[in-house]
Amino acid sequence: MASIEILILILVASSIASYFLTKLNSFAGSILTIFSTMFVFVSLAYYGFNDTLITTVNILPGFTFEFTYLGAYFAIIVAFVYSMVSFFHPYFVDHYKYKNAYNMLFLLSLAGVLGAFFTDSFLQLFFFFELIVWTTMFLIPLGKSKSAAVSYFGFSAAGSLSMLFGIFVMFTNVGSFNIADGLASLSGTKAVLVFISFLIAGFAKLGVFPLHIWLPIAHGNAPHPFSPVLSGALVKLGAFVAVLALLKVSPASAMITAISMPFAHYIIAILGAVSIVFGTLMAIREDDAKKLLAYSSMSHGGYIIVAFSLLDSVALAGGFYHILAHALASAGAFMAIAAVARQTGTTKMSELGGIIHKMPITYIVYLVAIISMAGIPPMGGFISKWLIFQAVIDKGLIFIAIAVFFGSIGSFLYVFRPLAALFLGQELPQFKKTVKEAPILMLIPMVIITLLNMYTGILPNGILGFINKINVELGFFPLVINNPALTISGNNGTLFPALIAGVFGFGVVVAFIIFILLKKSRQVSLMDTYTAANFIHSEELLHYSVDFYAPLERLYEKYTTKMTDFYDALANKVKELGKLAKYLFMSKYVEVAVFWIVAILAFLLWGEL
Amino acid sequence: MKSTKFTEPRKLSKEEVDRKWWEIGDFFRRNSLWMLMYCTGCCAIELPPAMTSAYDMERLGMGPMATPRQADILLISGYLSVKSLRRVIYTYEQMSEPKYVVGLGSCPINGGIYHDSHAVINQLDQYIPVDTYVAGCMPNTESVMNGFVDLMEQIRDKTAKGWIKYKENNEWYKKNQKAALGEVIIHDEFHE
Amino acid sequence: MMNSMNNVEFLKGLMNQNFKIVETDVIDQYQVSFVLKQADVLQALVTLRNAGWIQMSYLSAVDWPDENKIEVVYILMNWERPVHIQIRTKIDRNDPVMPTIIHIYPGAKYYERECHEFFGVKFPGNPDYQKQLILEMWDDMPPLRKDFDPKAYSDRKFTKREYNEDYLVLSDQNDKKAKREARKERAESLKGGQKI
Amino acid sequence: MLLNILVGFAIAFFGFVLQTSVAGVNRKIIARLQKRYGPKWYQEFLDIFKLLSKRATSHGWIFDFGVIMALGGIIATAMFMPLTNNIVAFAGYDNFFIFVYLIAVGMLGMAMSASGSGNPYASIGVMRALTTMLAYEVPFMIIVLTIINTTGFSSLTEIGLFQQASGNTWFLIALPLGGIVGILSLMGMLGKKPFETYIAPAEIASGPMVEYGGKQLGMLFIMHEITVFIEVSLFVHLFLGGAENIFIFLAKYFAVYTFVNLISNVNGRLKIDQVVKFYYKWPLIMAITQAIIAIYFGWVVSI
Repeated sequence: MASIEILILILVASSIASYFLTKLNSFAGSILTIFSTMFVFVSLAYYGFNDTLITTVNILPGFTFEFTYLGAYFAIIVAFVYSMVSFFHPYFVDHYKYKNAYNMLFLLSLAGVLGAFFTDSFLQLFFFFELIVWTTMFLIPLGKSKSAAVSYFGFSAAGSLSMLFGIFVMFTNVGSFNIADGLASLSGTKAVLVFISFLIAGFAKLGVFPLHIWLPIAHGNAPHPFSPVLSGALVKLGAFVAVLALLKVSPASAMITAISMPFAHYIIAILGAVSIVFGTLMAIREDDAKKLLAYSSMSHGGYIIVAFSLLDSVALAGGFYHILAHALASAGAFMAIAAVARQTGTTKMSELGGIIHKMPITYIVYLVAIISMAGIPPMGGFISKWLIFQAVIDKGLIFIAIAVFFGSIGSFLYVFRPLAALFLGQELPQFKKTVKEAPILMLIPMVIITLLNMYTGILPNGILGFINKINVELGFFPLVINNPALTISGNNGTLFPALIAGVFGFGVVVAFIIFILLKKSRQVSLMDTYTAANFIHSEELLHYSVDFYAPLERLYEKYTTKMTDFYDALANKVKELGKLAKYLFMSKYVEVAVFWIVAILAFLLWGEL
Repeated sequence: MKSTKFTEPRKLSKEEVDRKWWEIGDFFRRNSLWMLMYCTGCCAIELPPAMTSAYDMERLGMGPMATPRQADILLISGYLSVKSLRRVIYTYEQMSEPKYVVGLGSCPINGGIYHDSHAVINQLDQYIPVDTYVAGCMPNTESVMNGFVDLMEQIRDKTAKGWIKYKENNEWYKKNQKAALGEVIIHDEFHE
Repeated sequence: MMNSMNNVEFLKGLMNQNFKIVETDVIDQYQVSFVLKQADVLQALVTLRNAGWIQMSYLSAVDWPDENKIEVVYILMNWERPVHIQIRTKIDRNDPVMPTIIHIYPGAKYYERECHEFFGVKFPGNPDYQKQLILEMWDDMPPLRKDFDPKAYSDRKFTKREYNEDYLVLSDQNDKKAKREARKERAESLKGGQKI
Repeated sequence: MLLNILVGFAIAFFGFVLQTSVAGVNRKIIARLQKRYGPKWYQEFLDIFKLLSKRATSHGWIFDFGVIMALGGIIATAMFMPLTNNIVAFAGYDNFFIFVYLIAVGMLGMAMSASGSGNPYASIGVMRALTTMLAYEVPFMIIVLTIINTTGFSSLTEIGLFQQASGNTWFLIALPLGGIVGILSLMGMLGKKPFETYIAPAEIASGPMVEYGGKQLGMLFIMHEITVFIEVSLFVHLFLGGAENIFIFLAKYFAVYTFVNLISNVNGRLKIDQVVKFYYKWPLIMAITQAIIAIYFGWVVSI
């Protein structure tokens, strides 16, 4: 028996409690964070899967909640990522200036997330949205850079305002703030307006082209334990809003008969495709491991947008599964990087090397996460990418297919880079003594996420069954899954994930037997490598980690700054506008300001009076 | 008359099993010799005809390889200066066992025309074990091919035991190397 | 060519005007050699560098054991006026010291190290002229000095293969001196670029 | 299920034997092309068993683990491969994407192991291999998209049956531009010249394989042979109409591999950026043209 209201209240109460507790003892406060997030996740997952969450409101005035499978799915994923990340807090909060605020804001933002996913009214959705934006905005500057928070807030605010605009347009048209009724009964140009404004909000939150600039800045500079939350959980809010817009609003737009898709949705899919390509190309040339993963989040956001805009039940299921798979993969990868950053103090790949010798478990966690991220079986990412490919191929979307395949192959390139540069290779002398494996409390969530990454890739049918409920709720066909046989049927083929995993295991066993039967190898050190018979004594000279894909980067590096330049120019224009306003209103003479205010008021009220 | 009764097959001892395997391995090894060519001397000019259509080394299963790890034969073609001897020793030690060394030309045998140079060593087998020498300055291509066939026969007869000798008499080799080179592995501003 | 002869004339004028030249040797229209006093060398190099001889092609030495001198040779090149210049100076063989020229030609850093390694010339001012460059772990006198006996070194350092007496073909060691004489004569005869 | 797995393993083993023999025969053919006598046809077997018999050097557990993962992944991929219409281990599950992505596990294992050796040449080789993969995969996938979209199946046997049912209209002919792209991409996949930039023995000392010797190299050779088997069989099933029986399969297989090998032996080697530029120019344009013609206009050449 759990009520959403109770859960939110528990989170708010424990956030206040942890504020004071952390002040007394940061470890105890962090433990409280772990327990409350774990409690919320467990009760959500348990009651959510059994459809017994209670939505009645007894205490909070004015709030109304509604249980939807869509909201529950998102809420469970996000709460899971939150609860896993909270295990990192005991080791990280001490490094931050306002450690009590850190724990408090962390819990408050989870409360906001819960509210946003379970509310039934747009005004409340906006309220919770703002709660998340404001809490996270104060969390991000606790990391490396303050300006990161500014750019995060800028884009988030643009998204929120755009959503607010959409809400008001919808209200004037429909006369109700209710999510389900409101969106369904929209029509005409108002529907187009709402569609666009909601998508702007979704894109800004998801970090999809062209509203992606904040993503690497915020992800790269956020506190290490908060980056997994940002990438694995919070950007999924954008996916939630995008789902509302893409699937519930039907703007009037021409149908493209060749591919049986509305024009508006095709444009959105193209934007998603651009986002995939752009994120991939930028991730390939990034040196900071966290920023690299941030760009990969952008690319995966593109996949999610493509999946939802295809209006196909297979793609839809693929999109929802991708949200889960990417949340797990990106949380795993970011947590592994965070563990490395805690032990070494840097996330720059050019400064690291050979961490595997000291942190093998972290390495395995990262390896499994990137296998899932690259969409290679037997991990979760493969299932979702397979479903999305099915729909893309079935509809014959050539140009989107280019981006989808490019992103899929490109992801091998960029995920391999941290693996090679950061974990593999010679052990650099500065890390030989100081680095050791991450503490056990940090390994627990990482191992859990690794196991889940595998589980989602081997036995996806349980989760796909839940996704089918969402599909039905949204008015689409459920995905054909055969449960005792554990197979999934797409548009043009059948997938048997458990079989793939089993055969892969069999292959590895065979290879292992061959390996073990043969003569034992002679162990040599990593410095004893083929160097064309030259004597090299220092590790840095043999470790190849700078400019890994230089020949490829050279082909496109001229064009990489185009988008940032555009936004810089825009920012300059905004600054100038601000200066003008300042000049007009903030001058020494009060009369001038009063004059302008009166003038503007008069202008605004021109027709009314 | 022999007993027709079932006799327990004689249990092969571990050494014998190993020896059997080793003989099978020798068959593969002598039919697939991969070379790492250390071509610093003039004798290297005899290798292109040996490899291309004139003599076609590939029909013996031989071929060039890129790194010492993959190679079976270390082919020293011509004179070895003191500096390159260090690299040869380093390379030889990187090769995976079993490994063979072939010296081409008279310089690795006795110094050849460089016998009185301060920079060229005179006798390669003092520093690393050499399985086959091909004499001549420079040896013509037939003798190069003949040398390789000799090596194959040595492998078959189990006389190509240079790498075992190097392991067993390692101290002696190390002493010789030290006497000629000082240190094998150097560490200066060009080798950091 | 007119121009190239002018270059030589220009060069001779430049040098004679500023320095006391011990000996000038115009080998051909593209090569001139000046023998200078040791004290003048640095000044001459500075002058020539300013006059356009910006490339330091080589720096080496010649051992003259009979005179008990070592001759240091600088070879310069000008890309505007195609003349190679050799600046030669003889210094004491027992304690050969030559000031460094890395302030004039930074590239000379490695030539000086080589020269020290092979001839034992010291170059104070060059911070690492004593470090090893080409010969790794050399443990004898500089090997290009004439009184260094490579055969003796080789015999001492590298094991020789033992042969039966019958197989040995002993070369006549006395021949060598005559050969050297003949070589010298021939080199003299080739001076100036044409065979007499 | 156990029987299926055994059949699958038999197919993988058959693939290894087949490709190793075909590669040996091809070495002979190339030698004759160059007026040489050439090695024995079973030379590749000798090479592999010799490597397995040697005592290797190892650079730590990730070096060994990567090799095991590479070989395991490739064996697993080959187990899904149909030989003919009937000889297939897991009927119905020989999905095209399994081959493309399960092969990637093997590749990842090899890349990981190579980088784990700590040799910069190996890392450069891996970088080049991944870049080449980024180059050839996109045009190839567009053509495969066209094929799957036309047939409605992503199962290889079904695609083969579809071509046989339509009177042996192979996609190599039915989609002529696509066929050319398929061959070009196959050359990239097999790492044949001019796209063998990532091996480049004279330049980066055989790239990813630089640190391997002995059993690890032998296992990578086995892996390479099975990979070639998978890629050539993919081509046979996608473009050449599959195979009704094993002899047709063998004939088609041999023809494809020899054809590609002959082309590659009269070519030099491209630089890595030239490889990328090449694939993103003509093959991609051809692939898109073919896809538009076949999907949106429905024009497919038929005999």
